[in-house]
Amino acid sequence: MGAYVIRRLGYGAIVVFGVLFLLFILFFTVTSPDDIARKALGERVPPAVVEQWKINHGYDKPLFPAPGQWADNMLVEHYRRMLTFDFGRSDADDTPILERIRKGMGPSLALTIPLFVLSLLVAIPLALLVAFFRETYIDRAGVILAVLAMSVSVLLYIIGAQYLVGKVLHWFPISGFDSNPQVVVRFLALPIMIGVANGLGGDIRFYRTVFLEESNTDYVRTARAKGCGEVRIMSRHVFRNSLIPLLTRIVVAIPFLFTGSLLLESFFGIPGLGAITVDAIQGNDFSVLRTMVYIGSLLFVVGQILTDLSYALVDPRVRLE
Amino acid sequence: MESHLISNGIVLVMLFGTAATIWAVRRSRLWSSAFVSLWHRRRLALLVTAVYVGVALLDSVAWVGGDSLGGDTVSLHEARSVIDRVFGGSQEKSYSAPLATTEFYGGRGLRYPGGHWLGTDMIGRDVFYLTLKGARVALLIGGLTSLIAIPLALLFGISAGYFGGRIDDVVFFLMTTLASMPGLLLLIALIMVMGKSTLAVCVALAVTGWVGFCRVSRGETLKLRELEFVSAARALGVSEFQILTRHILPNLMHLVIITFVLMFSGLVLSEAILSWLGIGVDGSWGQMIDQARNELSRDPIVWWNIAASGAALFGLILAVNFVGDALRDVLDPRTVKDEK
Amino acid sequence: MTALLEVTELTTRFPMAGKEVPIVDALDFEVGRGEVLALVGESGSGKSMTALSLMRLVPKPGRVASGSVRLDGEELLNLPVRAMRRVRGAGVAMIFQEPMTSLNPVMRVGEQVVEAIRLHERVGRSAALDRCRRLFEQVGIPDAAERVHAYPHQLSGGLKQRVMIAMALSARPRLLIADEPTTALDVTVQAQILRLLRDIQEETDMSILLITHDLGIVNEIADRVAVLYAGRIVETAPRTALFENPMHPYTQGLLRSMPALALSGRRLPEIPGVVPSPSDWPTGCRFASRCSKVMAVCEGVLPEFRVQGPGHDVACYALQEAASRGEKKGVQQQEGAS
Amino acid sequence: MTTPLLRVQGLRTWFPIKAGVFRKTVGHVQAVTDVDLEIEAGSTLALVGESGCGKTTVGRSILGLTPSQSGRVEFEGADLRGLSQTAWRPYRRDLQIIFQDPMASLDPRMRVRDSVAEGMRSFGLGRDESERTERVQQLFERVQLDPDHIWRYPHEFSGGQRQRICIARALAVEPKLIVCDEAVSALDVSIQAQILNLLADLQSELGLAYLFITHDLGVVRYLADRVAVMYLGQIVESGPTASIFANPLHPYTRGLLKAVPSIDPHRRGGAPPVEGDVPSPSAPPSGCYFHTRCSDVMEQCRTQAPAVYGEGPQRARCFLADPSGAPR
Amino acid sequence: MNLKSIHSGARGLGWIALWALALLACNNNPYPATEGDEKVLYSSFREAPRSLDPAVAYDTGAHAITGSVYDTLLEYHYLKRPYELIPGLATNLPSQRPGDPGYTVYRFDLRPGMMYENDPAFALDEPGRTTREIVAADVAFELCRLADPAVNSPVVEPFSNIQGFQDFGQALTQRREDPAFADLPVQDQYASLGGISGVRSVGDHGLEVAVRSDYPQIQYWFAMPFTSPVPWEAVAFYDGQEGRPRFADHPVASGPYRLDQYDRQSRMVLEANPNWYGAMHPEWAAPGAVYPSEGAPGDLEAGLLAPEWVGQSLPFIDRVEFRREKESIPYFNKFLQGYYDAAGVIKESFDQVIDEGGLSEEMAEMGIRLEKGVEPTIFYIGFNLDDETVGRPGGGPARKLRQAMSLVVDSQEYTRIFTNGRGIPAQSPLPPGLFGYDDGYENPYRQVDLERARELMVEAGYPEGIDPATGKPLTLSFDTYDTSAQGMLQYRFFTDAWRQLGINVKVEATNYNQFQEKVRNGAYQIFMWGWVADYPDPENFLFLLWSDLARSKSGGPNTANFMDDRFDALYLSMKSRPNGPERQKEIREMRQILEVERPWIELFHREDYALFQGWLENVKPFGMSFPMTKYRDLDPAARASHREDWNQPVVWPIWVGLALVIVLIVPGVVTFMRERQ
Repeated sequence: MGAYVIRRLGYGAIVVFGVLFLLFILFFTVTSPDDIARKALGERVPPAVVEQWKINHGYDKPLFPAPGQWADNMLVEHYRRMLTFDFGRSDADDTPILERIRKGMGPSLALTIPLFVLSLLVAIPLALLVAFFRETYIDRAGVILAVLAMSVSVLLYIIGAQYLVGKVLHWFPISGFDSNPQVVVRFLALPIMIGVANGLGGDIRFYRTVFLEESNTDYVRTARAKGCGEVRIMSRHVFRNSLIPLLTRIVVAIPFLFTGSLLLESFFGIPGLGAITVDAIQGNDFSVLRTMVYIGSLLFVVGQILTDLSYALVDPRVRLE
Repeated sequence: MESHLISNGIVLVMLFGTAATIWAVRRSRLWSSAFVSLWHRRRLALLVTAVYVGVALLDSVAWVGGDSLGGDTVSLHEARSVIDRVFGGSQEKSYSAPLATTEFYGGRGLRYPGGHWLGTDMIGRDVFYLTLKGARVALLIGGLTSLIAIPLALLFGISAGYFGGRIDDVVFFLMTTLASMPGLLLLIALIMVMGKSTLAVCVALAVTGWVGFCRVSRGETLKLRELEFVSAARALGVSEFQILTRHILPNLMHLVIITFVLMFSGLVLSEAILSWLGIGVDGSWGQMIDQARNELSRDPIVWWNIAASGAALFGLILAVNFVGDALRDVLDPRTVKDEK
Repeated sequence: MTALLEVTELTTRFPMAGKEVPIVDALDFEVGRGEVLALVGESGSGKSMTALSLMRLVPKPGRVASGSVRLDGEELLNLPVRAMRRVRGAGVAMIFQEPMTSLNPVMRVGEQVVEAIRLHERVGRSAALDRCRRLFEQVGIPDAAERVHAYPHQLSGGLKQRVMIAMALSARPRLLIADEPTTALDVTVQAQILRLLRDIQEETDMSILLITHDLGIVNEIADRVAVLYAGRIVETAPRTALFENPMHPYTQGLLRSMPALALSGRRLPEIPGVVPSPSDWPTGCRFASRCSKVMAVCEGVLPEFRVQGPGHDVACYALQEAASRGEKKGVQQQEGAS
Repeated sequence: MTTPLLRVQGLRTWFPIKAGVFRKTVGHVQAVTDVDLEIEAGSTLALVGESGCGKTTVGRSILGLTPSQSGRVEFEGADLRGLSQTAWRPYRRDLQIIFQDPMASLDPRMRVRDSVAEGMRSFGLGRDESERTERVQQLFERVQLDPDHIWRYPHEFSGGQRQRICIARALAVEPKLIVCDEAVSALDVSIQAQILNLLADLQSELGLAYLFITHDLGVVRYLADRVAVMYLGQIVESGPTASIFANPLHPYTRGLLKAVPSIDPHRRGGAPPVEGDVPSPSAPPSGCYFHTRCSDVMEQCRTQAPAVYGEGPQRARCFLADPSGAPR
Repeated sequence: MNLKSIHSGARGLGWIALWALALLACNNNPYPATEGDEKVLYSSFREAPRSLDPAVAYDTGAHAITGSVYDTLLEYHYLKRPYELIPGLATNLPSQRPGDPGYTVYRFDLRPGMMYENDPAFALDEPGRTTREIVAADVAFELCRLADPAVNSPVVEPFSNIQGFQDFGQALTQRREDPAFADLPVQDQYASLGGISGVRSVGDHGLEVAVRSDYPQIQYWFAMPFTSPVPWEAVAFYDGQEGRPRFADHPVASGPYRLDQYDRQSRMVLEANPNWYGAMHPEWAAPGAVYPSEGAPGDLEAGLLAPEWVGQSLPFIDRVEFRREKESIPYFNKFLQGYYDAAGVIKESFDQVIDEGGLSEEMAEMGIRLEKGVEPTIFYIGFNLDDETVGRPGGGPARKLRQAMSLVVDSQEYTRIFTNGRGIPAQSPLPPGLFGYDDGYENPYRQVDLERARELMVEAGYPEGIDPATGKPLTLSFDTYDTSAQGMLQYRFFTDAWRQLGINVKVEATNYNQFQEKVRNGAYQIFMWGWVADYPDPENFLFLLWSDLARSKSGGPNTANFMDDRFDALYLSMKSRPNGPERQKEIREMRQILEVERPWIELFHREDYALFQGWLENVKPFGMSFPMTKYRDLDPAARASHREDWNQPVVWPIWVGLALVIVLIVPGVVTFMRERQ
């Protein structure tokens, strides 16, 4: 177990190194620092200011290590800063990125955690229900509805719901955010509903397949033969075994709760990390975008490790060796 | 070379390819029976898909010449597709509702009263025409990306799965690294860095999209490699290359097709999101939805633009999803075995 | 006294190639109290489906189409779902061919047995666990006290099958259906399990319906044998009668083609051809196409059962023909048997 | 003394078990340990054992399909062990294999004609495709299949027919030795008899040698000239079929023979001849591997590994077989 | 396990119940609680200001904050038009006297006794201190900061007219090469250089600034936050180190409001500054601290001079809440729901709001008011005159080509489609309301004339648009970094027009970096740009075409690279001339040059339609980006009652939905049960 975790972490670290290298190639060698500086400062600034800005933001060094320059170059600097979580300041507005991330995490989590939990609470029982009624018209209708739901672009969901629920029915504010607990639910209700609805089709279909796969197994037949009822079979035998494939989908998603949702946050004006990312994209803020990709990758690697470890929890056959 | 000639050439190649595929499918009982049962299960979805493909093809065959369109002199010298010639050219000045005779705002008369089945957009272009044009873009995004991603994934997946060892380590590392990066962000970063063009979007989508299928094909190859017919082939002195091409690859073909279909819908949907971020492909439905987004809040509401593009997108994805579902059932060797 | 299990005209159909095909076709048989009946047949003969039909566990889209299954006189086929659930496990228990997959991989084996106990009896968890331990000892699981906490993958195939048997015994069933219980096991372990089944049967006096393709196993354990071919029973006989005097051409062929009986270097007597697929079963005798004694009448209508000896019924026109030609043959056969 | 067609000496195939942070090899699954075999041309050697005893690995290692660590695999005097795939190629024609699972041993996406012709193509047998097709048809007739069916796909055949196709595929390159890896185990009794007969016919006609890997002693008795019994990766007893069946030396062989259910209605087995389960091949017991289950276990069995004893054709890896007189 | 699963099930149910409760308790009010007696103004922002440093902040968004937080020496009169300067922190408008040759000295006098807002930064000055008096040296300090290259102020160019301004900046750069000097606090650096030579503080409250005589426009700059007094303590203290924010994020100022909360992602809050001179010294009745008693004609009728406000102390509103609204539609909808107090008319809702140039009935019933005004702006399409095909090197034919292209772009149609007709078709760079604007002038090349344009194409050597060099339609590129769907539609409008001439203009939409790269390399042909005036003087528009500021020459804002000697001469002469017939004549001649040369295709001057809720009082649109919040007033009670009226949730769909679910599910369950028996 211990050895496994260490090895897994080690591999994770190698992957993170790879990710960082890719980021370096993308953001430093393909885009020149001068462009970034001019974009941030405007076109009229004298070259001296650009140089100063590049020094402030750490864009002033040679790109790659060269003899005698092994440490003092952007590649090494990039690794050093990313690995020590010293993300520096935004290219666009000079704010410290780490602080922005810290501020954005709260709203993001406020959106994603209920969204995540609610998705599971809605999709899994519905999928169990559909699987329970397999080969009946509920099942068929469920599958068709799921495919229908999957075929709608998320943009349409958001636009439609904002229009209907927000503008016509006056149920919730159309958009916005306030961390005051009194009102936060008001703002989050609609994006969460849309998020759940958007994922529901795919989730139900996936979970249903898993449940059906499990309910065709021999041990389910054994359970029936010893007199188990269908509900008990579904909840005790099928569900617990389905956890193994489900975990891959679920646990990996957990770290990404931190990074929020790009679309929901920016459409609904929730100042989370997703919105920050979209701002960075639209404002060509490379340092923020770079950091977000890095954090996303880091979280993914963590999620992978968590998934692997969680297998050991639900599946006694898995010994982490 | 002129781009329309390339496009015509591609259409020609595609038609030949389709003919060849049909011929091959008809020869192979395995595939033809799969197709027959697919046809029985999803006749409507297949027909709908065929209509989309047909429109896209009609929009890809283009030539120079003919009359000018509504005073647009440049168009005389440009290659215009069949769709352009039949449906294009009825330009108005601004919005008009479906089949309206006057402009939506202000009520000025139209140049083609009642001639716009789905109305016109902000600068007076016929929405039906734009919707038809979107089919080609959607298929281009889905098709081109798959054409890049799937062979790449197969190459890496098969060699990793079959040869194992160092090759597997390298491919696996590459896969994990790419998979670790948040897909959409990587996609955006790639497009921002490569510049915005259809090819750039497709390449970026392919770079982020090949990993999933690579993993699948690697896993399947690992499984196939251990199967006895591969051992038998090796015992018969068949070379590694021939084992790969004659045994492993054909046994992955069903996955290729299923992946192609399922990937397709995902790609077209992600393009819509890219369009929202302003880095989508010109003329796509995603762009139309994005343009039309604000129109929903217009008062009186302009609904036909988003309705047309949304419905076109929905229709294609739905048909493709249904076909994909059925394909999965039809081609999955497990179900094939059950039928036996 | 009536038999414990009476099966009449049991038919189970599956949709196949556009029509509903009877996989199990109008089976008639009985299992007496304390009796071990072996249902023998090759793959595709419908023997497993028969077992599942009795339990009403036929997987969709198949269904039990007609017939009657009576356990202690109680008709099972139209029992309400709830009552049927009570019969499963407590009335009829079942063990399967693959002990690897038949146990829930994520539950401790003890837990699975406890579940079976508590489904049918109101007992506390610890009491049930105690009983589970005793059952484990009874089926010869060494270190039973610890093994109840093991997961299936921690046990060998033989032990898993013992757990399955313990689970089957937990609700004290009147009938145990053992569907190929040793096929997946090694010969040495198979011998252990067969011995165990025989011992348990003797101790508890429950009836066993043994489903197998291996005539050796039949000989080890069965009291009576029913031979199944293509969804139909072709011959039923007491064990010794069947082995000494098989009457149906299929049974005869089956026994003769066993390599264990053949002398080395000689050709094995083989049954030519293959078992027809259920979708194109002939209207007449289903063995007709492979039978060495085939006659014109065989291809018309299914042959009826005729009593050929004490408890020995055979469905074959050739025998009926022989019988109608005189008793001489029967005498000769009896002589040959002695 | 003539060289046998195939001679295996001291073959060892172990699979490493890796663990720890740096995936160091911490042990081995000892699938095959020091196996010696000999097969004369035109004869049949049966390799018998329970599942997991390594008999399949022996077959695959002989053919170079599974890499082995040490020993010699001499075919007509040439050592094949450890050869590269290219160096192996010339011998592939002479050594063929038939697998247990007729479902998995034919490429489901390939017409059976192509599967059968594949070996011919790779060795350049036959002038062109049509000649090969003709040859495939002949082979089909030879294995009692309808030659018109060569263009079908594997799933259109029954299990027995598929096994015939596999035989045809092996025969297509005119081998001298065929490894039959549980070739009839998955078949029904009536079909099994057909295939066994076919194999016997082919042997007498073509002078083939078989390495017959099986767990079914009935089949062994019917088919084999000589038998080798494996337990936990080792050959525990070998000898002519008749003498082994008549007078097994090793307690395991004895147990195995007794465990087979008989179909004599007047003989039912008594107590199970061998108790317990097979130990794990990654941690075999000390001393004699069989001592944990042996009814005749002695003190020295627990600590000392027995050598192969016996004079003449029948030999066993057991102290009881030691003619020098083991202490009792 | 069983128990556990029941528990988790129960917990799940609990969650659902919690959410259901939350939903029932919900309404669409985006604010936590009622604001009580306080007068709170609700406003919004789209993107957080990049910087709140008054020396740097230069966009409308930032001015919404800096304009309220930083007070200036001079201000604009709230009501009077044309715009009139009034004293702010200064006691009077500056007096002028001649200085060194070519320079004029402006003298300002600050009111004594004005204090900064309370801030811990002042502890640097003297421990425990939280505020101090505003002195003239603070203005001088801020002028030094403008000159400091490290501050990177965007307005260095106009301020270079101050005597010694540039020298100061250069000297600073030079001295900073010495690390010892560079490590000094900036205020010490400035002091050791003796400040800018043309800026001198006289005592605590007098300030003299020497400016080149040909730049009288400098006065307008003293009405902008660039010249606000800035305490050196704030700059020194808020350096972004040790958890302290940067000065750019933490203003320390003297205005009517102070920044109370600043969350760039979602929220900014201003609250009335108790230290403001207007609040501390109402007895002064300073012009910038009381509501004006006279206005422009019509203001009295409009109720802007009602007795309840005239002469009253400012500000009326206690707090201003800015919420982030990235998308205009939700923002506008919230305005219609009463949650914002003011809004522009978004084009999507134009037809709902505006009826024949006035407010629609529906809006009028809601009590909403509409205010219109032309902004001092110009939007134009520019040609890169360095380009061979469309520019100077192309000589006469290229000019004809530009003329032809100008002739087919229909501004009227453009504003009708894209701005709902809000905007006046531009005939020249100068917008209405500015000196030099000529109402009767019609630019002959800005009237759509397809025939004439085609003739010009023939004359330019491109008959039917065919480029003789290739035999194909002339292909030009339109460069932009706006890739939004909306942007593409606009460009499409122009390219469609040019296609009528047979010119194939391709829109090259790239990302910002690539666009800037193109501009830097001169690799662009046609672009679209807009300009919003800093101050109401024609110079502020015409300098966009001055050759000294050409992009290719100096990186200046003359992106068209227009260089014309005659135009330059006229420009320099016009710049320093006071408004009068002479100036008018020069401007007219410059217009004449532009008319023929066509460096630009002038599109339109933006017209602002602003909507205000009925409860927001004293509203007069200002045009330029100066927040006039302190003059406004509102009625919270009216707002509360309207909000309640307008936002009753519609509940019936919930019941319909529930019924639908039941109708769908029940038959399924029934069927299933039947099948099982």
